[in-house]
Parts: sequence; structure tokens; C-alpha cells
Amino acid sequence: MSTDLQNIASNGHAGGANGHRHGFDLVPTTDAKQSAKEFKSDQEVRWCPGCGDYAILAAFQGFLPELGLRRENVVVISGIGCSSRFPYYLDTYGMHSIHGRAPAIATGLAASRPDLAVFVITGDGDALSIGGNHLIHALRRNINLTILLFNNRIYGLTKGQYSPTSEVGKITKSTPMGSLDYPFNPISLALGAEATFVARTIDSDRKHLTAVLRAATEHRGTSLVEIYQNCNIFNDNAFEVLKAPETRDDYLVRLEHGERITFGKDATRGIRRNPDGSLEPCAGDDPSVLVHDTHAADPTLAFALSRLARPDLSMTPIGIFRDVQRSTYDDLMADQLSTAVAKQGEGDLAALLSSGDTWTIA
Amino acid sequence: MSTDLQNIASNGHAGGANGHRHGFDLVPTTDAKQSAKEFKSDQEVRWCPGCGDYAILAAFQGFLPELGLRRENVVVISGIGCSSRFPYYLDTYGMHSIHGRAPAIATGLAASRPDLAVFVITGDGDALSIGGNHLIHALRRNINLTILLFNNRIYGLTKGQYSPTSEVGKITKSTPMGSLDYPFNPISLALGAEATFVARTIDSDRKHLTAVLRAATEHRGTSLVEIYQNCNIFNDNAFEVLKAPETRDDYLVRLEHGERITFGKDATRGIRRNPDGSLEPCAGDDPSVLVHDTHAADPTLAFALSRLARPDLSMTPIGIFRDVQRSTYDDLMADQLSTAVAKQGEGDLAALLSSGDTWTIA
Amino acid sequence: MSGKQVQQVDRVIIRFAGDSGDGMQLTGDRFTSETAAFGNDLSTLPNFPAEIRAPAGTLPGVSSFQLHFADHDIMTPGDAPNVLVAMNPAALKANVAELPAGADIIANSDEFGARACQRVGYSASPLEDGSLSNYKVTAVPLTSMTVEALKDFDLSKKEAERAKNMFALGLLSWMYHRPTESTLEFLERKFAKAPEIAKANIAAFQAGYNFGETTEAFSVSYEVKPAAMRPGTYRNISGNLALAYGLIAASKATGLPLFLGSYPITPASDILHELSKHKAFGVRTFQAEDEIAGVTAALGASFGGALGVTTTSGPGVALKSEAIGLGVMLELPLVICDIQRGGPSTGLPTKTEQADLLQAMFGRNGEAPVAIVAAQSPSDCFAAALEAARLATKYRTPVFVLSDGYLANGSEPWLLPDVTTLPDLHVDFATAPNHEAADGAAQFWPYVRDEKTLARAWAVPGTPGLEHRVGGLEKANGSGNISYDPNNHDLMVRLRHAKIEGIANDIPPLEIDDPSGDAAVLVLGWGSTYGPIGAACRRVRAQGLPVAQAHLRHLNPFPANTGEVLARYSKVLIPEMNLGQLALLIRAKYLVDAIRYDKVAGMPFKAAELAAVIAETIESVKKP
Amino acid sequence: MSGKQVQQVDRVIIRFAGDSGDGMQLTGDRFTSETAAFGNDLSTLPNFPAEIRAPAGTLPGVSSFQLHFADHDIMTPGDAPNVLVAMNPAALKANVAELPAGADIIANSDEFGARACQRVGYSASPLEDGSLSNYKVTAVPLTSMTVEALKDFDLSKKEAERAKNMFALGLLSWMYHRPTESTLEFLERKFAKAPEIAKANIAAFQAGYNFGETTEAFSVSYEVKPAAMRPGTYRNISGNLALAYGLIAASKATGLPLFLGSYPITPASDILHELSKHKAFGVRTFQAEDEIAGVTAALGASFGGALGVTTTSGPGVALKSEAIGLGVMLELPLVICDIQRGGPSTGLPTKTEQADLLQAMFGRNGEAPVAIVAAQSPSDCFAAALEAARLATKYRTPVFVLSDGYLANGSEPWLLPDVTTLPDLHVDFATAPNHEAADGAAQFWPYVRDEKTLARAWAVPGTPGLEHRVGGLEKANGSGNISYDPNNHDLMVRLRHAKIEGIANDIPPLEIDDPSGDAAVLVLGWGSTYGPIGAACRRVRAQGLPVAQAHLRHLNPFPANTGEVLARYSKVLIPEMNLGQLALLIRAKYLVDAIRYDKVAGMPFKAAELAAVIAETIESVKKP
Ligand SMILES: Cc1ncc(C[n+]2csc(CCOP(=O)(O)OP(=O)(O)O)c2C)c(N)n1
Ligand SMILES: Cc1ncc(C[n+]2csc(CCOP(=O)(O)OP(=O)(O)O)c2C)c(N)n1
Ligand code: SF4
Ligand code: SF4
Ligand SMILES: [Mg+2]
Ligand SMILES: [Mg+2]
Repeated sequence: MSTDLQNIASNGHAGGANGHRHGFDLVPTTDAKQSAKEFKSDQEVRWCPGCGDYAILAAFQGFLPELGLRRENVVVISGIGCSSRFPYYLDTYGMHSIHGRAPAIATGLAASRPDLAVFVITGDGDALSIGGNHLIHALRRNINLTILLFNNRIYGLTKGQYSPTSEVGKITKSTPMGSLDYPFNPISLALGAEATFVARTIDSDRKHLTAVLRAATEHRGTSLVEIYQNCNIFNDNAFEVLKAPETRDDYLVRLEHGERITFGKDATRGIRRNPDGSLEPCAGDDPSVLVHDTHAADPTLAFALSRLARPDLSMTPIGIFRDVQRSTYDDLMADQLSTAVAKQGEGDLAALLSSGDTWTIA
Repeated sequence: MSTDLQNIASNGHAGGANGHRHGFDLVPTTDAKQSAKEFKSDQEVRWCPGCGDYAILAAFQGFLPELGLRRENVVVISGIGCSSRFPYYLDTYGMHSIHGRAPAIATGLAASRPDLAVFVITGDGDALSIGGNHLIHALRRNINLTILLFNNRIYGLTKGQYSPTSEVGKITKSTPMGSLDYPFNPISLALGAEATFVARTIDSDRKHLTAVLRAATEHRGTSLVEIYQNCNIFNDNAFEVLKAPETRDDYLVRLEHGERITFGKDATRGIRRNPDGSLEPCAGDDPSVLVHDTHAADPTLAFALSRLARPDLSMTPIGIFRDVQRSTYDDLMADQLSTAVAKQGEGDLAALLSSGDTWTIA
Repeated sequence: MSGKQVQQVDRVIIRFAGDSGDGMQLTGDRFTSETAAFGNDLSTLPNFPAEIRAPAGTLPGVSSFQLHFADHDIMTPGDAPNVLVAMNPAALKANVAELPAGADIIANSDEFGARACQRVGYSASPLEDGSLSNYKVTAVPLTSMTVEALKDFDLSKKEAERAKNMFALGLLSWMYHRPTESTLEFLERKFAKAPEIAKANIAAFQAGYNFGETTEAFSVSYEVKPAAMRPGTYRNISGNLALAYGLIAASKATGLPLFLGSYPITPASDILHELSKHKAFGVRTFQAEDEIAGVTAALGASFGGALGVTTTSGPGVALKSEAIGLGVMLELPLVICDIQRGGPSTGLPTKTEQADLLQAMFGRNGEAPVAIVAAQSPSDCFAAALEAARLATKYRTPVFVLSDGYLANGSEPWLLPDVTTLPDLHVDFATAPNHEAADGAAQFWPYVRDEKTLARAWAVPGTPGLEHRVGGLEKANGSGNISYDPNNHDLMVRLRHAKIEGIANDIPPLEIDDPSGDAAVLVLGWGSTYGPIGAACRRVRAQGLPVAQAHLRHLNPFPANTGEVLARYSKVLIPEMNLGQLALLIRAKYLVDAIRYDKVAGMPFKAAELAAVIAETIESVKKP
Repeated sequence: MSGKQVQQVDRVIIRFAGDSGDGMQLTGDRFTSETAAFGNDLSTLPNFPAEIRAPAGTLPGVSSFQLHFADHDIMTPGDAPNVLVAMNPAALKANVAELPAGADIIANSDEFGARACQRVGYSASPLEDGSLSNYKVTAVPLTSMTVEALKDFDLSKKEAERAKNMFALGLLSWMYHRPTESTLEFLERKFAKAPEIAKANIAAFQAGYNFGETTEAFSVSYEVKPAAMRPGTYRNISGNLALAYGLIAASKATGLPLFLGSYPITPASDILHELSKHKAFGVRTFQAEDEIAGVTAALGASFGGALGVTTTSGPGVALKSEAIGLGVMLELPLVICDIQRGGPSTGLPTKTEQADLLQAMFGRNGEAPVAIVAAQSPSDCFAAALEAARLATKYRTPVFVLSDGYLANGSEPWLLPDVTTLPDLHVDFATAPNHEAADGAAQFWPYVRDEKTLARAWAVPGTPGLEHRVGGLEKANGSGNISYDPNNHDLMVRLRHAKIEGIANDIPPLEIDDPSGDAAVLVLGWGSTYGPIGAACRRVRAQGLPVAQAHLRHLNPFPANTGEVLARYSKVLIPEMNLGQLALLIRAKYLVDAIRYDKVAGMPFKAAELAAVIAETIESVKKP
């Protein structure tokens, strides 16, 4: 086995030529000043009034100019769901594909077009129910994609069935006596699937959302961003405690790389580790309060943090759980192609066809 | 939401009537003494001579009598792959289904037949490639299934392509320059998917394999057992260091609930936790050597252990990583049905059809 | 009742149209049950966008509900409305094109402000600029009158305004002499937890009713006498509800517990919703992670002796194809309900179509025959589900039930069946060995077949002594062991085919409706085109032109007499909401030069349109 | 050369049979290239079990390789072998039934011990009990002679025994005067890293050769003169290899980089294996997590301007159905290679069949037409792949290439094409706006169509100013915006259909081979039945019976002249390795009473069998 590949695998850090590339280093940029407006398409937005998707769209359109990429090199691919209507509202290249398959479609595109910035827009049903397998495989392959997972903990477009992130016992159209399935924790699932970048943010906190998008796009490889999104029709106020000024400081744990993990007004509370490795709240000034490290090669701390939130959403961490470098599938593929050309020269069709035993009849 | 369901969800322990059921408590047993022979079918076994599957089959046939279940209440369901030929060789009810779908088929069966002991036999490609989504959903639902994942880190039946557990850089028929995908760690993936029972064992260690099967079948809910299996045709000796008498003690970390986590001849080495939560080797008598707790409600320790093994397979833990109680999907479903009958009485078809506004024409 | 003039009419078609948020579907439903209770025959057609609630006042946001009711039996929701209730300019714009000249328009004038009108491209208010001169327009300030009527209630303006659909319903109820009790009861039930809201809605409803009675604006009210219907107890029922009930009835009739493995998808989701309510019937509903898990879980349940069912729409069927092929190989019962919608791909999720017939026939690898039944009207979905379950359990095979978006959401009165007379579909499981081994030992062979039906022996886990293995590899006939023997494969392929073909002897012959008995043209249809084709034939006959109609319940196999029936007519016309899928099967099998009339517009055929086509066809035959 | 008698024969059919572990496929491959190098025409048929290596000496473990070679051009691997090389009792038992009386059997007597014989149900050794008296049996102790020949090598007995297939190859090479250089070179190449093994194999090979020359056991050797073939450079090629090369050639011809999204499946995996070797051609191969990811990744790559291809077999096609429907809606190029195998479900993975035609036609929800081309011989897979890529890129549509297990693994000589004469399939991407907005602004509309082909404009990401969105919801023709308009949907359904139908004007007419010109019967076929049908027609003609043959490259649409061709014959016979799938399409479209001859046994037709059927058909026509 090619040893340089192997030590990439073993040390979990990118080796080889591409070690220090950033997210969109290969995507052509423009000097022209861009505005959010240019990224708005001419299509009428068709979400329910009050839907959290509007805020995410506005934040995304507001953020894109920051990247300074040529607009024609930005592609947004979605599956099916309310959230997946997103691409229609962006004046970039886009595809509103089929349910759950956006990560796989984006994989084919990103693997063959390193000059594109490829975004995936998906929902909790699209990404975690029908699309779960494509998601976890994209994460382990670490293809250069930025995946925004709109988690409203419900199936919106099909009018309100419970989703894989719905809390147990949820009463919905398909579960009149309450849902039975124990929900996925998208962060835990992603970390278990070898994700290199995992973060969580909230539709209503534009500043935080934008900061997370910035980090996600700087990361080379698959970035998974879970966005808590309100569906005011079928699951209204699912995240209200994380948003309401009265409650949010006590419920939210804001993760910052290199910072002590504290929460509550004036950081009166902190997070420390139990002997069994799990995390628990403590006084904010407790000396054992943990310091967050998004770059830790081992995902254990990030995983422990993903288990912190309680069913009532108290101690819900937001921010970047994990951000480590590892070679990306698309870079490695490109390397193999150039290596092959370097070794064998550009493919010669005539030579190929006549390879092996041939004979000639005069 | 039904609050008793919710606290089941929140404390991760089974509440309600079924809290203390074990794996096959609802499966009829027999007093007749059983032998391995009875569980052998009349079908000629068709694996390659030397395949690890033979040892697993023998261990399984040897273990079944221990359960004392009525043979007709045992069902073995597999997908497609060399390993998935398993059911043909067992004289129980069985289904050799289609690629990757065994967990979903077994879900339908187990959810509607509490009186059956349902086993799923699958491979690393069957379970983690095409079948990945069904596997993680079965795990989160915690349906009462025992899943044996034969991991030979290769696609055997299709003659040797790399699989989702193959090491990066693997040279195979489909990857002449080496594979690019970073592999899944089945244990990490399962823990990230809310699994309640996760273990790992080895085809060649019948005693250990049997002990793990015992625990897996005692567990009520979905038990995932990863079995390192040798494919002597396409990936020979993949796990040799874990088997060879000269190396195994140094490479294997045997997990025992309540025991200090040590390894090496005479337990000369141990495992302790780094400040960042990851685990590292230390002297066996180091006071900070961790004590294993399979029942820890929080999966962080189990997850940290799943990250311990190095690419060269040194420090590979085997045994039970996690074993916690949580209500199972099938028990909860059965409860809802009986509750409904208790509340509304057996369904009355005539009453149902004439529900809502009706009018009569004389 | 006021002294206003009352006009007798034999049928009326009303369409309620407004924003997705205006509650038009509810309004339509209520008017429908009032109408049902009154004893008219009726047929309904809801029509809503794929978006949940596109922004208020936009064209994509318009949702409508059409109701056709009459003093005689009718077969369709009607071609074009006589009355349009338009809650805003978008609703008017989206629907006015379909109105015949002279139609009534009742518009909520409060919503016709300049901005609202411009938003949908009206430079001025169409209520005032005379652009609607072809219609009888009555502008009614529904919103403000509702708010006014509720001023004594402790409600915000927004809350009060929400009741405007009840005001409209009250007004229309007055106009058409609808009995109002059921609506009053309904409102009390619906808002039991919020009595204030209940009272408010009732008040709005009554205000609308009284407004009609008192205002000058409406000089006439209309009376549509009850229709003469067969005696019995009726209810109004939609196709999805009837299908759900049919599956529960099938569970009772077969004695097998019902297991539904399903993944939500429009327009099939309501079947999952409905069945999930009936756990007291032992119904297990499993919302799977995807369609494949839905159908495979159902197969797993069938292996365990349940009636395994999966419900979906076209895209879901595509995903289930491989697993349905496994069902064919396992020879286990499986009912697949495909509520067809506009395709291909995501297509038009909330519109109707019948373009999955060939997918159901051929959408699997290899020779994988299955039985196919189709429902012809909303209430007929009950019988279709029962028949599918009968064939699936008796022949141990996957069976498709084809319904569509129109049947699923459309509704009609249903004469309730006497449950004591439901067919007995009891299934005999294998309980004993059925083969003697060379050494004389008794064995169970899972692929030993019933001579008559060719169905294989079905032994469920838990049956002692009958342990066996099944799977997707080719099986030796009889023993069921893996077999790569060429002749065995050829035999099994033909046996699986013959088993399905044999069903033709177990179903009723194709019936022909040909009153005059001298028709030269046969109109052949399947599925939801039954109503429009029937209505069209009536019209044509009313013109004195003879025409025969036949409608297929079974699409695979066809009834045994089909070929002979087709041969009797000089022309066979096949109208379909696809590009000739049944026509292809009929032409291939019977070499009949069937004429196609295809329309793939996401809406049911209009009776007038079909009548014209039929008449033409008849003319073309007359010509020498 | 020894003074032994040399007999001239015009054709020979040899079958090598042994355990999966005996290297029979390799032995067959070597004999094939010796034969190719010698200049005979040839055709091969490998046949192996679905198990990797069932235990040695068991029937399920038997693997065989049949080779037909001649001094004239031949079309099939031959019906029944003249010579069977049986490495053990299982190999004999599994194959003897297919031997004609008088055939030669060369058996490895070392392996015919009592236990080995009993294991497969021989009470005594068939080599001794006279049960093979109908054949010319030569018992040769291949194993021990090989070990003996290698005694001076530093090899374990086991290692030495492994070379017995080379001993057998040497013997047969002598018997048929094969040139041995290519094999010697091959062995040196193959075992370059283990010279000792190379030497040993060469020694075994030569020992076998010399044994033939010296032993009394073989009194005659046979000479098959080279066949007269068109001048040029040839190579022997299998269908999967030709298909892989065809795709690479298509990438060159279109100027689009090749992207393969695939999931391994028998018998398609080798295409993935082959393409993964050719990264120097810019070929990207992606081994996906499943078939759905394989095809969707290919679609994603096509969206980016690549030639998106996916390779699979029937069960994989079933899983890809939904995504192929998306391809139809997106109107993007996509090549789907279906290497058909025995079905339904898992079926017979290593056997051949043509039962996916209707799945390819109809296996999607809604009206979702695609183009379909089929390969007719191993080397023809090259041309079929090129044609599929031409249609996919020119018409922006998914296109199926149908091959099958026989073509995939079978091989034949291939006259190498002159790559400079490959068609130019250069694709024009949209580079500028193609629509003027109301306000005069220049816009790009993705669904503006080429009048002639109806193909939509294809703009790839990275093209400034042409940013646009596509998707699976119905699109407004032209603008490509989401449209729920009924008439637009009807229009788009018909446009997508017309686009595919229009291909009929862009493909060659159906050619008829009717030497005598007065045939009354036409044999119509598609795919891998070309060889057997052709060989059968020759036989029939040799009997003086006139018959016409036509073979379809394009299954959808059919060539424009197909109907007119069919009309010329009083009977049309369609032999298929399914239950009449092409026949169904032909009957439906042309109302021709085509006669079916179906066999679904996992093996190619035998020429004799078809010849009989054809002759019968001709007779039946003659009868008044
Ligand atoms: C193959 C297929 N199955 C099912 C559906 C129906 N469907 C559309 S969106 C959706 C789930 C939407 O939930 P989510 O992904 O959370 O998106 P949201 O609407 O909540 O934003 C489903 C089940 C479909 N369109 N296609
Ligand atoms: C739908 C489908 N896709 C692909 C295949 C081909 N296939 C059969 S088994 C297999 C993978 C086997 O690998 P694994 O699950 O690891 O089992 P193993 O043979 O190694 O025991 C594949 C790709 C198939 N049978 N069905
Ligand atoms: S249903 Fe919910 S998620 Fe969908 S658009 Fe409306 S508010 Fe947003
Ligand atoms: S190929 Fe490998 S896994 Fe399959 S039977 Fe042979 S040895 Fe076992
Ligand atoms: Mg959602
Ligand atoms: Mg494997």
C-alpha cells in the first residue's frame, strides 16, 4: 500500500502536496466587489411566512460575497424538502435533486471539478433519514463539500411527520400515540462517521451562523453544519429556549477554540469532565473547567461535548465541535490522475486498444 | 408528548413494563437438550477452504443450544456477500435477502413477532456500504436484533474490491493505485448512532466469540457484534497480529466490565486518559489506568476506546464496548397496541367504517 | 327563510379558492358534508400547491376545492365551476380562466387592494375595471364583515379574520339551502379545547348565513333536490381513507395482522397517518428511514405471517423495485399501494397522473411478474385494497394497488358495506411436512406448489419441524434449495409467470356497459378515468350515439374474456392520463389497433373533452 | 514434430473443466490467445459458479471454459464440445451430459480416487466402469506427471501440483498444433516476481507438450488451418474490456472527461476494474457506497461537464431507477451500462440473460423515456458504448447500453479500429445567453431547445452569466422555472418523448441479411443472440431454406424503417433469452403477430436449437 497515503490515514493530518490547502483555494476568485443582491435569483421565495429558512437564506446570501469567488464557480445542490428549495433562490449554478441524494451528486461534481465551490443544502429527513448513508460516506471520504443541514426536527414538506431528530414520544400525524424511535444526534453521528469538520448553529443568530459558515468554508474537506431551524407551521418554537433572551444564556454553551467552556450569564457555569469521561456542569470558575480544542486529532472531546445537551435542550453546545485536517478524496484523486500522467504520459488510445497479444493479417 | 416515553428517552434507561426484560425473554424455550448438530442444515457449505466464516459458523452452531430456544423460533436473516450465505447452513428459519437490507427486513419481522429470536448476518460491505443507513437506524431504534457483522475489510463475493473498512491506500482490483476513502470504524459509527450494545470479537477465538454472543443475546435491543474475519483469498492475514501467539497479547486490549484496562503479557501495560479526553498506553500498574464500565449511560468512554487502535492494529480493543438498557422499538410498539386495545377495545370494523358523518336512505 | 326567490337546479359546481392559509380545504370539506347529509350525490376535487404555504397573495400559494353536487347520480367533480368563491386576487387570477361565461363569482372585496392586485399582475382591481363583465360578480367584504361580526369576542383582529372562511361557508350554505347542524357540531368538536374560538367560528358562520338571507346582493337562492340513491347508510369518503379502511378490512378477512412499512410521500402519506390511528385493530405502522426499508420491513413481516403492506407514490416505487423483485422470488404476500402523481422524477407531487402502470408491470430486473389492480373511484379504493390482499395472500405474490392523486384526495358518497358479508380470505399456513426424502424422512419443502393456484407452501417461523431458508438466488422448484441448473431456472421463470397468468381464472370477466347493445366503439379505461369516461359516455348516448364502456379492475393479468370483448368492436378507444400505457399492453397482447387519447396535464379528464373525442371516434367508424 | 498422424479438421470445440481453484479460466485464456495468434477465428464461453471457491471436488465448485475455433468465420462458442478436459470427477459429472457421442474426454486420472468419485455420486470410477463407453476416454495422470516433471524444482508438492493446468495446456497445445511462444512469454511476465514459479510452470507446460508428442495414448494430432479474415491488426477481446475501451474512446471523441460512478456487481465489476487502470486518460472511477450513489455521482459529474457513466447489472438498475428519472428531467447526458444476468432478484449472478429490456424501457415513475442500445457480440461492446455516448451527449439524455454475462466474459477476435477515424462527437456547451427578457436583458434559459434534436442548452458551472438552477420538479419549457401549469406539463411530457423518438432519424436503418432474397420468414433479434441466430440461419440456408435475419442495435427508438421491414415478411420470429420482451414492444408498436421463441436458462442459445425452430417456422409458412 502506498505508504504516504497510509501515514495520512494514520496521523489523521493531511500529508502530501495538498496538506495545507484551504476550502476553496482552487476556486477562481474575482476582484469585483460583490453584494448579497447579486446572489439573489429572480425566483419568488415560497416558504411559509415566518419560516426559519428565510433567515438562513439571508445570512447565506450576505456571507457569499465575503468569499470573493466568481459567482459562476459556486454550485448549490440540495435534496428534497422545504429546505431543499434553497438553490432556486440563489443566482449561482444549482440543482434541486432527489430526496437524500444531494451528497452523492455533489461528490461526483466536486470530485471532477476542483475549481468549483460546492455547497449541499439538506434537511433532517433528507440528510438523516433517506440520505443517511450518503451523508456518512461523504464525511468519511472527506470530499471538499460544505453541507448545511437544516434541522427543524420534523418533515416539513410532507406536512409534519416526525423525523430522525424528533424527540421520543413526539405526537405527529404519523405517530398519534407518540414516536418510538430514539433520535439521532447529528453531531455524534458525524463524529462517529470520521467527520473532519462538525459544527452547530442557529437560524436566528445571524452573526454566529455567519462565523460558522466562514470556518466551514475555510476547512478543506467535508464540513457539516447543523443549523437549528424553526418550522413555525409543524414544529413551532422547537428551539425557543435557545433563542429567547431570558433563557438562551442558560441553555446555550458557546464553543470557542482555545477558550474555557463556560456558559450562563457572566459565564457563571462551566463544563468539566467526570471520571467516566462524560461531561458535567460545574461552577464557571472551577479550575477543572475544560478548554475547548477544535483541532484535537482525537474526536473524543468533541464527541463528549455532543452528548452534553439534555432533552430539554439545556446545555446545548453551539459552535465548532471539530475542525481537523485530513486529505480529501478529491485532492487524492486528482493526485492519482496527475501521477498516472507523469508516469505513463497522456493516455494514447491507439496504444491502449492494441495492448496485449495482437496479430496482423496482411 | 407522553412523558413516560420522554424520560425513557432522557435517562437512556428502559422504563415502563419492559424495563427489565432480557434479549429473548419472550421467545419460547424448550427443555429438550439441544446439540450443535441439530442446528446444522443439510446444505453443503460453499465457502472457500480456510475461510474464517467456517469458524464463526461452528461457534454459532455450538452456542445456540445454550439459549435453549425452540429451534423454530429462531430466525437468521442475511443480506448478500460470502458471509450472507450463513443462514443456509443453519437449520432454523432463515432468509438470504438482498444486499444491505437485512436489518430492515429483520426490523419488520422483529417488530411484528416478539416471540422470535432474530439474528442478522452481514458483511462489512453489506452492513456499512450499501446497508449503512439501515444499520444506523436499526441501532437508534434499538429493535431487538442481534447483528453479527463479519468484517474481513474486503468485498469477498465480488472478488476483492476494497470495502468501507479497508485501510487507506489499499491496492485492490478497483483501486490499482490505492484506495482513497478513509475507513469507517464500525464501533465508533455504531456509538455515534446511539447503539445500546456494541462489541468486537475475532473469528479464530471461539471462546471469546461465544462469550460475546452470550452477552449480545442477553441484551434486549439491537446488539452489534463486529467479528474480525479472515478472507484468505482476497485479504489474507488482515488480522494476523491479533491472532498469532507471538503478537496477540501485545496487540489486543481485552475489555472486561469492571476491570482495569490492561494489555500485554502479564498486563504489563495499561490504558489511561489524556487531558484532552483521548486514551493512551501507560504502565500496567499506573494508578491512573482506567476501569472499564460497559454500562456507563454516557457513551464517551466506549467511544474513546473505539479510537484506541492504531492503523497497525496495535492496541485493538476486543470485547464489549457498551451495554446499556433502553426501551426497544418493538416493545414500545407492542405497548402502544395493547394500550390502544385497553382504551378503545378491540377494533370494531363496522364502527370504524361508519365513523364520521353518515346518512341513511330508506 | 326569507321571502327571496328560490330557484330549482339539478346540479351545481362550486369552487372555493384562496391562500393556502385561508382554510379552503376545510371550507370545502364542510360544505361537502353538509351536502352529503342533505342527500345529494356529489364528487369533489381538492387542488393545492406543492408548497406548504407559499407567501399570502401569490399565485403559487393558491389552494382550491371544487365540489359538484346534484339531484341525480354524477361521476365527476365537474368540468367547470358555476360558482367561484375567490378569497383574494391571486385566487381569482388562478381560476377565472376556467369559468364559463355567466358563472357566479363571489369575491372577498376586502382583499382587492391595489398592492394585492398588482402582486398578481392586475393593474387595477378586476372587480371594478369591468374586465369580468362576462361573469356575475358579487363583491362581498368577507374579512371586514367577519371582524365586525366578532367584535364582541375577545380576539385579536388577526384571529377574527381567520374565521372569514366560515363566514363564506355560511353564505354559501344559505345560497344552496344546506343543513348546517353538522358544521356547527364539527366546529364545537374541533375547537373543544378553545370554546372561545369555537363560538367565534360559529358566529362567523351564522353571520355569513344571515347576511345571505338579508342582503339585497343575493336575490335568489338555489335548491338542489336530494338524489335518488340506493337505500342504505352512506358516508362521504376520500380514496386514501377508503384504501386505509380496505387494508384494515383485509386484515380482518385474512386473519393476518396488518403491518405497514412506509415512508411519507405525497399523495400517499395520509394512508400512513390513518392506519397509525388504528392500533386497536392490531395494525402496526412503521415509518421507515426510506422507501426501501419500508417495503423490506413489510416483506420481513410477511415472512413472519403478517399482511405486509407498503404505501408510496411513483418515486418510492422506483426505489422499492429491487425489493419487490425479492418478493417475487420469495413468493411471499406483499401489497404495494402506489398513489400515482405527476412525473417523471419529482414531477408534480400534488397533481394526478396514471403513468406508473408500466413501472408496476416491468420495473424490476429479470422476469418478475406481479399482479396489478386499480381503483376506479375514491370509495372503490376500499374494494381494490381488499382484492389486492386476496390475491397477495392466496397466490403468495406482490400485488400492486394503483390509485392516484385525484382518487386519493377526491371524495364521494359511499354506501357502507355490511361487514358481515365481507369475503372470507382466511389463509392456510403449512403446518406439516409436505415431502418425503429418499430415506423416507418427512421434510418440508417451501417451494412445493398448489396445483391449482401454483402458490407455494407458506410456513411461518414458530412452526415446529418446518424450518427452512428462502432467498433471492434462484431456487430449485420444490425443495427451494439454491439451484444453478439451467432447466430449473427456465422452469421457475415460467412457473412464476404462469402463477400470475392463472389469476385470470380467478377474477370476474370484463363487463361491458352498452345500453343500446349496438355500439361499434368501445371505450376502455382503467383507474381514475372511470368517472370522466362514464360521464362522457352518458353525454354521447344522450346525443343518440351508441357507445360501449369497459373498465379494467385488473391490469395484470387481464380478465380471461378481454380479447374476445375487444374483438366485438370495430374501434377501441383508450383514454389515459399518460402516453398510452394500457394501450401498449392491449396492443401487444391482443394485436388490436386501439386508438389512444392521452393527456398528461396533472388534472382529471373533463367529461366534455372526452365526449367530443368519443363522438369523433364514432363518426370515424360510420364513415365508409 | 513426431511422425504421428495429423488430421485436418475445419473446427474444434474444447471445454476445460475443473475446480474453481484449478485455474481453468486461465488455461482457457491461454489456449485462446495461442489460437488467436495462430489465426483461427474463435469464440469463447467461460462458465463459473457464483461462489468464489466452493470446496474442491464438489459440483458447485466446477468452473469451465469453452473455446470454439475454426478455419472459417464462426459466430458462437459452439453448442457441444468435441473435447472435454476434466480435471476431476466433479468436472466430468457436471459436463459429460452435454457431450455428443464419440467426443474425446481427457481426464486427470490422479483425481479419480474412490472418495472423490463418491463425493459427486459415482459409486465407482467412471473411467473404469465402462459408463463412458460412448466416448473416447483418455485417462492421463496429469497431477503426478506434473509433480514428476517438477521434481528438480525447489517446490512443495502442493505448489508443484498447482502447475497441472499448464501441463494440460501443453498437451492440448500439442494436440492442436498451437504456437506456444505467447504462453511462454505470458508465464514469464505473470511470474516475473517469482522466477522459480515461472520456470516451473513453463516446465510443466513443456512436459505436457512433450508427453503428447511421445505417448502412445495419442496417436493423432489435429490441424485447423487459419481462417481467412479481413486484413488488419487483431486482438482477442471480451465484452467488458471492449465496453471499457469504448467508454475511453467516447471520452476522447466527445472531449469530455470520463467519470464512472459504480458499485461492484457481477458481471459488471470488471468494467470498473479496467477503467480504474486508465487514470492517464483522465478517467475518474468512483467506487460508491451503493448503486444510487454511483449513478447520482455520475449525474453530478455530468452536470459539471463530464461524461457521466454508471455500470451495473439488473439489481443495480432497479436501485438506480429513481435517479435515472431525475436524469430524464434534468436532461443531462448519462450512460447506464447494464450487464444483464439471470433474474429476478439476485437470481443467477454468473449466468447470462436478456430480461432487463423492459426494465430499461419502463423502470421509472411517470413518462420517463430514455434511449437504449444493445451490443451484439463481445467486440461490438466497443461500438455500442461509443453510440450510447453519442446519443447521451447530443440529446442530453440518459442512455442504456445493454450487454449481458455472455458478452461480458465471452471473447472473440477484434479487428482494431483506426482511432484516427473515430467519429467526432465534440459537444457544444452553451457559452452565451439565449433569451431576451421582457426588459430586453439577455438571459440564459436552460430549457431552450435545439429545433432539430430538441436537446436543451447545456451550460456547465464555471460559465459566467449562465448561472441557472435545474431540478426534478416539472420545468417550464424554455425558462426551466418550476411550473405547475397543466398545459406546460403535457407539453414537456410530449417534448421529452419526441426528443427520444426523434433519434430514429439519426440512426442507420435496420439492415436485413437475406442472401437468397426470397425469404418469407424474418428472424429478428437483439443483443447477444446475434451469434446463435446468425449461426442458425446459416445452417438453415445450408439446408436450402431461405431465411432473413435482422438484428437491432437500437431498442429505443427503433430504426425508422423497422415497421416497413417487418411488413415484408409473412412471419417474424423473435428468439430471446427472456419471456418475449422485444416481442412485446414490436407487437405493440407494429401490430405484427411476431412469434416468440423464449428460453431463460442462463446460457446462450445453441445454434442447432434455433436452426430447428427456424426451419419449423419456415415449414409452417409453406403449408397452405
Ligand atoms: C423518494 C422520495 N421519498 C419521499 C419523498 C417525500 N418527501 C419530500 S421531503 C420529505 C422529508 C422532508 O423533511 P426534511 O428533510 O426534514 O426537510 P424539511 O421539509 O423539514 O425542510 C419527504 C419524506 C420524496 N419527495 N421522494
Ligand atoms: C444491489 C446489489 N449490488 C451489488 C451486489 C454485488 N455484491 C454482492 S456481495 C457484495 C459485497 C460483499 O462484501 P461484504 O458485504 O463485505 O461480504 P463478504 O463477501 O466480504 O463476506 C457486492 C458488492 C449485489 N448482489 N446486489
Ligand atoms: S412547513 Fe415549516 S419548514 Fe416548511 S416552509 Fe413552512 S415553516 Fe418552513
Ligand atoms: S472469498 Fe474470502 S470471504 Fe468469501 S468465502 Fe472465500 S475466503 Fe471467505
Ligand atoms: Mg426537517
Ligand atoms: Mg467483506
